[in-house]
Amino acid sequence: MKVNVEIFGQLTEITKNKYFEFTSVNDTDSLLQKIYEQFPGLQSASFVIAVNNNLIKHNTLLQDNNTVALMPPYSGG
Amino acid sequence: MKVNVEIFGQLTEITKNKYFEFTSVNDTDSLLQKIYEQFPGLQSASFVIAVNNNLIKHNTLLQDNNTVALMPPYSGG
Amino acid sequence: MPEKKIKNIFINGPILSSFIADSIQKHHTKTDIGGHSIFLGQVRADKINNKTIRAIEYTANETMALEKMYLIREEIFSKYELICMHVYHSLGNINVGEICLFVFTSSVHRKAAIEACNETVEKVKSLLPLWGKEIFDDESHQWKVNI
Amino acid sequence: MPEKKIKNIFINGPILSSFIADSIQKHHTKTDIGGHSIFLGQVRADKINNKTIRAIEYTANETMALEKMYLIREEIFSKYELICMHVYHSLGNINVGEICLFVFTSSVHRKAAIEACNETVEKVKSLLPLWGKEIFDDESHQWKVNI
Repeated sequence: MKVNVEIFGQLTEITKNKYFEFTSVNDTDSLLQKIYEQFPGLQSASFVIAVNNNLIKHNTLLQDNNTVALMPPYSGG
Repeated sequence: MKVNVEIFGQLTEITKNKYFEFTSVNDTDSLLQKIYEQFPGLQSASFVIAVNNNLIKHNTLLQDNNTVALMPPYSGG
Repeated sequence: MPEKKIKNIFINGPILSSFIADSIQKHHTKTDIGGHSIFLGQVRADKINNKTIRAIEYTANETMALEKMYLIREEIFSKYELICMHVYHSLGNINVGEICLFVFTSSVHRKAAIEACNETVEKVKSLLPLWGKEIFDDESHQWKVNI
Repeated sequence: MPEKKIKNIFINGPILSSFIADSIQKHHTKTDIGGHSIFLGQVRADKINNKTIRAIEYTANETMALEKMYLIREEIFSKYELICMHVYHSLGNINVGEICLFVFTSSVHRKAAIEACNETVEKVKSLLPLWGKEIFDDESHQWKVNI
């Protein structure tokens, strides 16, 4: 099982890249755990999470090929 | 002594003309009296009066060559 | 005492979109501006008793309107942190679908521009000696009333 | 169920005054419109610690932004008596003095257009997943924060 991760805004300065793939993650909590291990700087960053373009507030089960977006506070306009 | 009178908006439909001259009027009340005699239809019309571009609320003394404007409710925009 | 600078606001005929574009374009050099607020009044084809308005013919007491607009401008600038403000009103025949009023305010932060624009529109409509004669498609007419 | 019509709002690069003029011009055939309200966001040359912003580079989660904009549009149309509404936001590099946001609402009576425009601007700024990277004149940068 594979999960696509997309990083936005200032978070890309911590992750350097915008797109990542993670395997062997069942839910967003375990995905975040792996992301934090790889990019400790994200732990102090502020962001919301979307799974397949839907914002989530709680731990959410992931399915193969889901896309998870990490989005810092919006600053359009 | 001569006073210039300028008529605006829908009031011109009653007076037919836009510019008038009146003589032998000392103040706006006596001017209005003369105007009403000439155009009785104005008596039931709603308007404000300006003397030399200043709105007046009470009877006002007139001087030679003053301009008195009769202006119905504004409807710009 | 500084000279009282009366700005003309009147345009003969409709306010063209190209004129609005030029006005916007001129502000690109003012790099302290963060927000512009614009109001445009457009002549409506209102239907009254089976007749339809085809145009409004605007007249004004121009001298008094410009004097009053000067005072409104002073008041708005003293009340809001504006960078600039432009007001244009048509005179003469304006067909339905055409623009007869253009109010344009700019500020560092959007709130001032937006509030100043709204207040200026209200003041222009209620305080400037302007009259609209609504011409119907059968060439009869009635006089516009601002509610 | 009617088809959900997602409208694109993104423009690569600045929003030109000619584009705004075209948008206005297109409404001259809609003779039920009496008032248009327009908000324009312009990139400011803010000075921070002796450095001056020379541009903002905008990026977005485009799919999510368009989905969200669809919902905002639905909400605004259900709340206000609007005839039409157009929203455009720039992506990519926008220099100071250039326009990055264009919100345009139209209604029979001005109140609806004005209030809908204001509310839409607030929602666009707070609810659309968009990010501005502020580029200084020495090529360093900081990320825009919406207050």
